[in-house]
Amino acid sequence: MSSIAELLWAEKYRPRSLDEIVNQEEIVKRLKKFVEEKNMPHLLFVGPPGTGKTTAAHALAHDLYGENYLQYMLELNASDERGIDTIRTKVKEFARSRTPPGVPFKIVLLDEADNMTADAQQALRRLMEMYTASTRFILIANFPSKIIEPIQSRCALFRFTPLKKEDVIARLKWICEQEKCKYTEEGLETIYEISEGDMRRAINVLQAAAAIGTVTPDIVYKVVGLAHPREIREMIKLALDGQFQRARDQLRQLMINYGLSGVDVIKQIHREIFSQELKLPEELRVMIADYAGEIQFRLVEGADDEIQLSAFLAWLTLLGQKMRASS
Amino acid sequence: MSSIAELLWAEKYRPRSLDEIVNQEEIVKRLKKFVEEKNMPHLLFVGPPGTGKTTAAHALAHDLYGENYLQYMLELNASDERGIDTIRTKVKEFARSRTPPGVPFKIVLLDEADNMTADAQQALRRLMEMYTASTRFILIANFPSKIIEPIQSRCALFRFTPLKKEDVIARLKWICEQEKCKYTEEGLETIYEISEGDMRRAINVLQAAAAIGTVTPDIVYKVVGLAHPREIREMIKLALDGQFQRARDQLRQLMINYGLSGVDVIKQIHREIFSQELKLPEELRVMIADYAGEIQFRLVEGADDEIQLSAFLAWLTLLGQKMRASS
Amino acid sequence: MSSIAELLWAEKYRPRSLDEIVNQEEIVKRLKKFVEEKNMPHLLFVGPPGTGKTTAAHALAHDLYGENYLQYMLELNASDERGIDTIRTKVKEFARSRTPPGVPFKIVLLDEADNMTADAQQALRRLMEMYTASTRFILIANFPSKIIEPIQSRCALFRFTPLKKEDVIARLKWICEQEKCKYTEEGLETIYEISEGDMRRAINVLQAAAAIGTVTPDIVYKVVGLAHPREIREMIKLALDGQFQRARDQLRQLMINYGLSGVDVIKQIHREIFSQELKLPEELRVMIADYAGEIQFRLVEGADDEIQLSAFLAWLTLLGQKMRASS
Amino acid sequence: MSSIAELLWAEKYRPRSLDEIVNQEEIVKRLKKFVEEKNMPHLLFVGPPGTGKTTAAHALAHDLYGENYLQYMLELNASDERGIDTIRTKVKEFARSRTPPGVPFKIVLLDEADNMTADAQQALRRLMEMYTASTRFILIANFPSKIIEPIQSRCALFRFTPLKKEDVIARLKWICEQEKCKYTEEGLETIYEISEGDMRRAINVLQAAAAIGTVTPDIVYKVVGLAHPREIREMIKLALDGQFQRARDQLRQLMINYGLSGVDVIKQIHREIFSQELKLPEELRVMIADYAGEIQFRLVEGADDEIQLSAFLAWLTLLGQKMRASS
Amino acid sequence: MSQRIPWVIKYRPKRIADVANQDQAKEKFIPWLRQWLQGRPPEKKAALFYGPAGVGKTSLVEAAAHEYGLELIEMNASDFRRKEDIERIAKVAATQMSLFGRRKIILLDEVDGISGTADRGGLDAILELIKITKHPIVMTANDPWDQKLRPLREASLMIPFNRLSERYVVQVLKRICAAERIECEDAALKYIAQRCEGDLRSAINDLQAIAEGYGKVTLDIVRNLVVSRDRQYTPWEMLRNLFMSKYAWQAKRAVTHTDLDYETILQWINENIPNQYTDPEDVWRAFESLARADIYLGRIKRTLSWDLLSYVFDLAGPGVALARKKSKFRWAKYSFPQKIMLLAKTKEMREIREALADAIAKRIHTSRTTVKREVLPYLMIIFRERPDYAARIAVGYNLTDNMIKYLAGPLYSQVKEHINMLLLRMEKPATASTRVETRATQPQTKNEEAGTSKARRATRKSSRRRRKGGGTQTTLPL
Repeated sequence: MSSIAELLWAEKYRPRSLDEIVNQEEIVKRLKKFVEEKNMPHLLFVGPPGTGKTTAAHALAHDLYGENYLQYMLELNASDERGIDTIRTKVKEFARSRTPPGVPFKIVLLDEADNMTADAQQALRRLMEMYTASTRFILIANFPSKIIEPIQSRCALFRFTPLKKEDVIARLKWICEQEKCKYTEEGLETIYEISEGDMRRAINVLQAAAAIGTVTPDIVYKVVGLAHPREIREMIKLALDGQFQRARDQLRQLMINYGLSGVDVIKQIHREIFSQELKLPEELRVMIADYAGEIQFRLVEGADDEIQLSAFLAWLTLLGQKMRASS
Repeated sequence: MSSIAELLWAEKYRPRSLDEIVNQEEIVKRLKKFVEEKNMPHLLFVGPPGTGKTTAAHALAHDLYGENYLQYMLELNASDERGIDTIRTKVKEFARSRTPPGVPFKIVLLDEADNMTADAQQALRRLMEMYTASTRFILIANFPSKIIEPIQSRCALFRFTPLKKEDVIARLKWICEQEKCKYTEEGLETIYEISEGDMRRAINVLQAAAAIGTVTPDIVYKVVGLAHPREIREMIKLALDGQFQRARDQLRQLMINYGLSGVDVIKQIHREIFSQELKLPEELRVMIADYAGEIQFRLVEGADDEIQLSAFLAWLTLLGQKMRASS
Repeated sequence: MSSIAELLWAEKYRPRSLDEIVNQEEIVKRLKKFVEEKNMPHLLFVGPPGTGKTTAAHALAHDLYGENYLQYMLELNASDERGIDTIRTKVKEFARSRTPPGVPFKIVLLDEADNMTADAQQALRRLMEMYTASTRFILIANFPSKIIEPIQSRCALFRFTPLKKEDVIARLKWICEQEKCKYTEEGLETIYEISEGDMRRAINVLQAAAAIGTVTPDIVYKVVGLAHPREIREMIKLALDGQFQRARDQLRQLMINYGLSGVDVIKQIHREIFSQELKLPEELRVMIADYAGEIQFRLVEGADDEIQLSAFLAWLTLLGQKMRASS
Repeated sequence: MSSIAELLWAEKYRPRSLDEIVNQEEIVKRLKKFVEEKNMPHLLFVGPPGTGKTTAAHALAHDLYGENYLQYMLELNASDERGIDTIRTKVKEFARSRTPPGVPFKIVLLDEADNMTADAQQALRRLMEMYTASTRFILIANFPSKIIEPIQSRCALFRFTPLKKEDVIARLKWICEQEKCKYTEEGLETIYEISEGDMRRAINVLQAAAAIGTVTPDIVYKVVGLAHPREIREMIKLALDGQFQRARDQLRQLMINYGLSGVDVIKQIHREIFSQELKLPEELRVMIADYAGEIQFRLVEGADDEIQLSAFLAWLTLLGQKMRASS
Repeated sequence: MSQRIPWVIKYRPKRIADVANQDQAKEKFIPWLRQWLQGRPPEKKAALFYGPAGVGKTSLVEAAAHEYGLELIEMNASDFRRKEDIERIAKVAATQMSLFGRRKIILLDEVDGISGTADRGGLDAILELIKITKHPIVMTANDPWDQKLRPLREASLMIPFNRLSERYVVQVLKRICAAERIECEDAALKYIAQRCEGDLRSAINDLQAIAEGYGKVTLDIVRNLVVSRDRQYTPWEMLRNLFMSKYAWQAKRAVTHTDLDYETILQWINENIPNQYTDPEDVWRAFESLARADIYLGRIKRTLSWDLLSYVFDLAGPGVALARKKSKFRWAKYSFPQKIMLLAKTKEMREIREALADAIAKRIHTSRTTVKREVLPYLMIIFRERPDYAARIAVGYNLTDNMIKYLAGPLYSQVKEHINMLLLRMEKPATASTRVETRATQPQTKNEEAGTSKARRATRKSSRRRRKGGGTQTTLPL
């Protein structure tokens, strides 16, 4: 591997063989069976980003063909290759190339298969059938429902689930030890929360944070360009307490200091509403969640960030008033 | 037909002749008249996707010309180039070519004709008239209003509607008998519901489910990668009962375990709202459906899955509160 | 520089070297380090418009390569160039050109990088890796959250914050002295407020105002085509006082005289509700902010300007009535 | 004066050359420069309706190319053309036609450019660049802020201001003298007030009034009253009286017979509810205006104007009932 | 398969006399053609036939060719009409007939369908062709007012064609039925004629489709085919089931188990909510729900997300059905959607309005929408208050009879009288004022018909005709 791999921890600490994969045990067990038998059906890997789908595919190929496995694997990225025609040409050519010693097939790895149109998927299905003698396809997708039935029914399905908190944190700790960097427990937990079970993202954030100093929550939020949750909560509280203008000032500060877009702010607000740090009657959380959906939609449709977020805070203020009035 | 047809039931059991089409009776009746008379005007088939428009066109041609009907039919679909140039060259050439003896006319089948430019439609309109002695056109469209007036007035209009439940189920049963596979009534009904009146999709699901075992609802949901309706209903009930946070946890579980996208979830919710398993005042069902539609639209426009679904559950919770308050 | 530079003050007084940049001290310090070391990583400049991102990039290149720095810098605008393919071709070509003496790399400046799709950014990332030996990328974006993780983690991040009031005004005063134009303090303050920390915009407005005469608030509002805040406040007051018809006449006047669109008016209203010049109970401000959000959304979705603003004024009138009734 | 053929005065007295334009002196002066130099940039004319934007564009072309200028000018109206594709085709074709002798470019006049979506404007901008060698664009818009920034920055901006009262009245008087028609001062003033600075409207009203008799306020009001369908007021009254079906018949009259669009109807409703002809409690007027805003927004989203307006009438009917019940 | 010839072709007019209902067009066309045949090519070497589809434009040319024994050279929208294609025709056109060859007539059909991109250079080539031709050229167009056709209009004798009357269409259909020995009901033919709105071709196509499908033409069959067919529930049944529903699923079944399409379903419900519900609150609730359904339909159209279709049904079905809270259920009499009927009935009027708006928009340089909103109402006042003055404007804008009818309403005949008087005065030499003449030389206001000398001749003819009381169309010079 080149020096880039050295630079990027996500690359450097990516598992090379199935043995090195520390979670998704069930899946790994099934994949190892294929290595043993030197045979396998077409595979469909589904699951959210960063759950190790591509890694598993590479590790499988590595274990089947050895270090130089890349010569027996054709990696295609659906969003790279424009249209099924390119795919067809490449697969045709690849299928003609020589087969690996000892294993009767080569592998075509198709990333982001759910980004293909239904028509292209139909064509793909035909390709899979045509070259089934000499190749196996591994399709990777986020949402299985976007893969057409006929392909699903031709593939063995593997569902990758988001990594568990302890797994992510254990892995981060291990990397910290390798790289000799300092961290606090809360720092790693914050990374886990932000990365939402996406291991690659978690490692990227860790690396960026470690570059600055000890990995603490503050550093982590700074690195990813998010407001500190505390500040978000303060803003919400100010509004609920009737301090609309101050809440609005806080909002402006956040948007300016962190370079947050309107959608970023709404997402962070959404996350905080459900945090236990924010003392709120359950009912209020619910009402806020409802309205946050409305505002987020308006922003997606192109409405003005400041006006819409002001409206949101204004609404919070009104809500706070009613609440006090009724109690 | 090749072995693929044998493998894919949707292909194997695609109606070849008008007699095999089990629904759209009125349409079939009129089309059969044309076969009898060996004459027909130009035809315009309109209706939503998956209602058998293309199948009917092929079956009609089959009945007119027999097994090898494809040599008397020119088929152009949306993925083919259909600008004004093609119309003037390819279509014209075909229309001008000699009609074999005994064949009253040839057929030009244009799929998704409503996507053609106005220019191309103008050119088409003249061809329809000039070669009307030797050629008939079948145009297929989703929106008739996008077909220019002069063409509409030259065609007999056929409106295809989504397949009815009993028709779909009867067909599935018949296939099960042919293929000697076991099923329960509920299993087939589940297939109908999931496929939303799209026959091809229904047959694909049936085949995938039958490959696993008896076709039961559980198997069907598993095969298509959807949550079990029971779980969806539980989530709805939790929200209506005021247990917003638990409902949200359930939602996350569903999305993670089944790899459901936001639209998947909303569609499943929508299906359950009208189910009798869910005890709800009738009026509420409509209100929930309306809001679900709103949320689905927002998702289609690119809003965030989690925020929007949270908003939906929050709204349900508020609705439940009001309901309890008023009773 | 050509005559355009002379004509446009924003160009004429744009800092040429890092030394001339008077704010963003922290950033300038870090950039000067790069010049000293004659080396740097890829850079990502983020921040609102007019905070000097592009200027800083040019100044950096100037300090690295001298007066003729433009031959070693490729400037691209992500939203101009149609798609990643154009970018790829241009970068490829540029990377082949000769490197500057004494500095081991050339610079690719990519403006509005956050307008690129995620797919295009992925491709960009690969480009950055491929040509890392001979080029450095400076990416410019408004919102860091719209830049994909892998790019962020490959770049050193620089956050540009909106200029402080005193900095902007000091700069404007200095320019006024250079250009010998008259101004009042309030005039410059108005410019600052309108330009919202966007220096380029502030200078443009100053130039346009100075062309007419002494820079006073009245002149400034006229030049930028905004209504005078007083008129906006009058309209709001008329509506709240129950004088709906007169408020609407005022609205029409504003739209006709200043050529304000509905969104323009809503933005100005939004600004005024929080001004201390408008005596309003806090509660009212909040309610108006909430409703303004709704109306702005409708306008963004394409609703009719006049009808929507009339509805807004009607609502204000109702609000005023209720207020008087309750007090 | 001809005793046989007569034209609309708006056409008959439209200035043909820049010299004939009697107001907007500043603008005329700048435009004449272009004629002298036989060169010009792209132009953007903004201002309220009836301030002479289109007239100025024609006069400019006339002065550049002489009497037969229309062969060197392509006139398009964004709200009449069907999408940017039609515009593109027409411009392409036009750009290929021969250029005028002595002037190195032709003119594309695009009226109501602010009715185009942002996407269409982006495409337009590319067109402008593509054909900049042989053509110049004159864009006409009511609101400058609805024209996207990249287009604005490529055009010289001309702001047309509403005509002054004395200018309008002087012009009307002059026409009256030409046409030998009788008038009173108050009559002309009334026309000025009604036409809200829109010269074209003023002349239309004048012509209709003069056709009936001496132009007095009474006659003017009569004309304006006749021009606005009575059905609107009747419709509102019928609905409030509980006669929903008859109200809807009126609505259909308006939409089908008068060809009013949904937005037109809402606009007229707005005008009527605040007119003194309709006896309504003030509060009701305001409520109706508010709801009309809501309905208009739905028109933008919905498919069928009549259904949306029926909902409005149903609401009015309900309102009327409640009103009677409470009194 | 010669007996399979479509009736539109089989019953095509063979003689000029067979082209009925277009007397004025013939009155202009035949003398022009005769000039050609007598070896004196008229000043305008091309004629442009314009008018709605299916009223006999192409037929008249074919009939004339047949009657005078001319060889018909045709080019239409299905042909490429690039510069080089037109030039190919031009070669033929520029040569005199050989000694034995037949005389020719060139038909360029549907010139408004000439494509900007695919037929590059076509229009210029046609202009060139008109200059050099030695044979008559006839062009047809539905909409000749497109700006790009202006040069063609100026170079051509403009000949308008009228929409065919219902009575005439019925006559033709009857004749065909007799010839084909098809049993038919008068009411059925009338129904077909009504629906085709003056387009004879589509009427004949309909007739053939029905006759060949069913062997006879009765009102029942026609109605069934023309309105919606193929349904489990008729619209009436659909409404009954919908409004009787107690449960959401029943109502949903009602709207999904009919083969009306979604847009039509919404129209039926829209029409009948007030027939069914009596309490204003129920009516309002029902309409709110229907309005939501309509919004989903609008969203489907804009985003093509067919997934949303089922929400349309939810709100139009259960939403409307469950809106009833106060009204008692009753047996209501449902009616056919008036909007659909009204739209069909007023189609011609609306077309006239569009044409009028279009003509004026081009002259005062604004959009059709603005003209409809800002100009037509005032014109209408003038036409209904001052017929004499209106007549002069009608002359100034070359308004057709239909347009005048639209503007003047009950005062139509008065306006016409004044126009005739004006025309009489124009026959006297030197009355036309110079002012108007200058206007007329302006390119965009240029009279569609001809230069002034020609105009006068035509005027004389048209006024003579008018004195005889014939004709329904005025194409006025000046």
